[in-house]
Amino acid sequence: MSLDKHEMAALVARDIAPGSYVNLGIGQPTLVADHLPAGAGIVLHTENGMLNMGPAAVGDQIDPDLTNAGKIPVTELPGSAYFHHADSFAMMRGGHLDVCVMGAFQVSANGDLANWHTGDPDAIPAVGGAMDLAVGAKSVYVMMTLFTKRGEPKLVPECTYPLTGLKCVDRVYTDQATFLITDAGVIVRDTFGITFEELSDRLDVPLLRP
Amino acid sequence: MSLDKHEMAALVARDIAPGSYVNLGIGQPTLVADHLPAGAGIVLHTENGMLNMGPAAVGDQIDPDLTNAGKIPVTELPGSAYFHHADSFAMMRGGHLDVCVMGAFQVSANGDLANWHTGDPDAIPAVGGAMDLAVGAKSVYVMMTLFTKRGEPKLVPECTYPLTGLKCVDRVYTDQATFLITDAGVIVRDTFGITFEELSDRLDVPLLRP
Amino acid sequence: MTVTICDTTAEAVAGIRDGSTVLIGGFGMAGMPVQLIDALIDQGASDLTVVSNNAGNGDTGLAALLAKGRVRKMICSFPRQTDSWVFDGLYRAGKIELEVVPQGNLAERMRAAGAGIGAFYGRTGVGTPLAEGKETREIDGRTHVLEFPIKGDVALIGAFRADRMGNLVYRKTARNFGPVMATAAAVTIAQVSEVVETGTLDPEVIVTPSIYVDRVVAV
Amino acid sequence: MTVTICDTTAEAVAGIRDGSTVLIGGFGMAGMPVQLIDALIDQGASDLTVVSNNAGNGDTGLAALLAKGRVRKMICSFPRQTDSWVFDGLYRAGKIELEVVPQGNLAERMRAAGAGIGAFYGRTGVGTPLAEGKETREIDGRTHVLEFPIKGDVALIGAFRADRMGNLVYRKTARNFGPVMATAAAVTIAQVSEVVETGTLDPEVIVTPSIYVDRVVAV
Repeated sequence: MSLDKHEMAALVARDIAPGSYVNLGIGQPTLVADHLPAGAGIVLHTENGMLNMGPAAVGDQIDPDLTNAGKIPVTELPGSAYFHHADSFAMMRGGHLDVCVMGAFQVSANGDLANWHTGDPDAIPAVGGAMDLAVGAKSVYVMMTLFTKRGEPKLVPECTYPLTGLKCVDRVYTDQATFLITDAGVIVRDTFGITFEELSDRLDVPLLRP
Repeated sequence: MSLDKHEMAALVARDIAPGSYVNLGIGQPTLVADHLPAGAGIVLHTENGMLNMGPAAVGDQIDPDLTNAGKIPVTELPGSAYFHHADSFAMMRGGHLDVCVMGAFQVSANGDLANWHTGDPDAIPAVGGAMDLAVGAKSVYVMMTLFTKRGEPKLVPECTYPLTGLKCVDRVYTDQATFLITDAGVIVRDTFGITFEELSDRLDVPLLRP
Repeated sequence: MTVTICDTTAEAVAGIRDGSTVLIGGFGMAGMPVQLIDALIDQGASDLTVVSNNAGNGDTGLAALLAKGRVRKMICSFPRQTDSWVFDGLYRAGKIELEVVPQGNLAERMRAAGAGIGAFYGRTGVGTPLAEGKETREIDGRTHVLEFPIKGDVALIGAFRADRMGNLVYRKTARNFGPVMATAAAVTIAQVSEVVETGTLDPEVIVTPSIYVDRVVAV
Repeated sequence: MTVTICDTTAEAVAGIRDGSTVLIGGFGMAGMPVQLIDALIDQGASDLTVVSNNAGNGDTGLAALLAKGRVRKMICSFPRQTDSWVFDGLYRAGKIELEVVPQGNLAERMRAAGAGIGAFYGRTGVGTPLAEGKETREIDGRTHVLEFPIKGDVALIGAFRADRMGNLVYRKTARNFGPVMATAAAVTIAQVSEVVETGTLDPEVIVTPSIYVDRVVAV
């Protein structure tokens, strides 16, 4: 059986080492927070200037001055810290975050990432902090469905969408399989309701067994 | 009569506009603080990370964690702020200080400053923040005796000592005269116990009347 | 120079000229200086270049300034949002220029402007359309892109408290771009919830020292 | 990764290797991590490159490390002081290398290391012996010098309080180089007056967030 987005999030969460400093992108990656083990000391960073962000705020907790990168009201945990945008991005760009998890339109076999622009000439481009995370985080994990709604693979030989970063993705978590992007090639770590042969057949990317 | 160092300091202080943000160098420039008019809202910066520094600490006020750039214990005034070294020098280098006052070995007719190294091969070089102030402060005032103990002029056609900064000095306050360094040349603004003609005679620098 | 504590937002934004580059704080609505923007609309300056993370939310604040047609060009990292209909309409109608800058470059380029850095090499955007045409250099075996400062004529920022000298503190993630923009503009104007007596803010916790602040207004 | 709260300074400095570049905080004695330096002397690492604003005061702290002959090279802005006799002696005897860096470049080059900046153009030192041989570039009609990051293998810093996560606050001008060095080193070790429970430091006033701190020891 292929995974739903919550199962994918749980899978990503299980791979984050205790004590890691982690940035979770807007959208599905945010779900990873729900699956991080309590007491593992994993610290969430939000690029709008905070470490040790807590869960989404509810009811009286909602404070317009305390939001995450998606502008959703959130909470603070004991030991959190606030800082301004240049300091926040220095933290990201300086290689201090252990892991970031982002969504993607496409990932290439050598780890190129495309997740900010469909290339549609009518689309209004908007990049946010994605390019900074792509070059800055020690490990870049992508979380996405393996195929578009029209069935086109999103793990591709070369990205056709405009790039976010070059050779930056380390792992790709999808509903069908988990891939490790290595110097030796793309390794299929796990499959979910699909065989290695079926995957190899549907993707134009050479795949390696674990 | 030529001025003593306290009179020079008073002269410099008189030229600092109300509300200015000012850095006073180690040594004689520190005396300027004693002559700043009360209530003029002049704010002193010390490059080791503080704005609105107060007078030297005495007795129980002495705190080893609160010193000026000369490592002398000082005090804080209401409205002071602490910041780290990169922020402090960003303030200096980014052009935010209105005035800095420094000592000098030599100043050239076009405003080159030499105040960090005598060029003596036995001397241990030490520059501190002088080069940052020279390029960063909106106005750079030098305070020095006009002649060395051996009678050599310190306002010179070209510096022979290693430079601190190029074309950075705006005014030179000395015991004998005050000089304005302008694009048109060196203007003698005030003289103290010496005539314009005597000055012109003793200096190798073409001088202009005010 | 000494800060001016203004009685009104109109006084705070007086003198902003047509054609100015205006840095506007806030990330979404957090830290957005809405009252200063409203005053800027009344003040009338036009042909502005606005630098802000987003390109307006809903119909207030920056979105209202855009709706009035006062902005020639937006420099931002993330214009497209669920509630950025004002900007979206202007952009699709060809009535506004857009320069998309990665968020970290936006922050660092303003920091550079404030810190006297002439240009810097960073890795963000290498190999992407946003670095096209920019100078590159290999440093330690990795490609870097040369980025230049973004200076403002004016910064409009929102802070929490000011003292009468102009020292500022912020609140939670509303801090965001305010402290950086304050360093990068010739004139920095802050709206705050409260102006307190000088000496009541702890010198250890000042985020924006008074040297960066020109005008303050309580709203 | 999670900070280690150490019981002893010996534990805090364990594993520092011969040949390391060690960033040492402090401006004169303010913020100087004297107990960590004493522990480093006992630990025995040698052939060190030390980056610090000064080159030791009196006979304690950095001066004591220098006196033991453990330092191959000093990178600093201001070695010569009234009480820098240990360094002065080594330098005159040709027993130590010296690289003098303008204080602002020292701070900014370490910030660059921490912030992922590959290099930057600044104006400090243009036309002086300290910029000799460095690449220059005209930007907006003014000459700039290209400066590269200074990274540390280890930073030894002094702070005031830490919480058990490793967040740090400082005291007055003892803050100086500590926050910058914490960002610029692979391993940052802080000595503090007190370790407090997580949650007791106000998140608004943290100067060095825990992400930059690897080991903490109360002295």
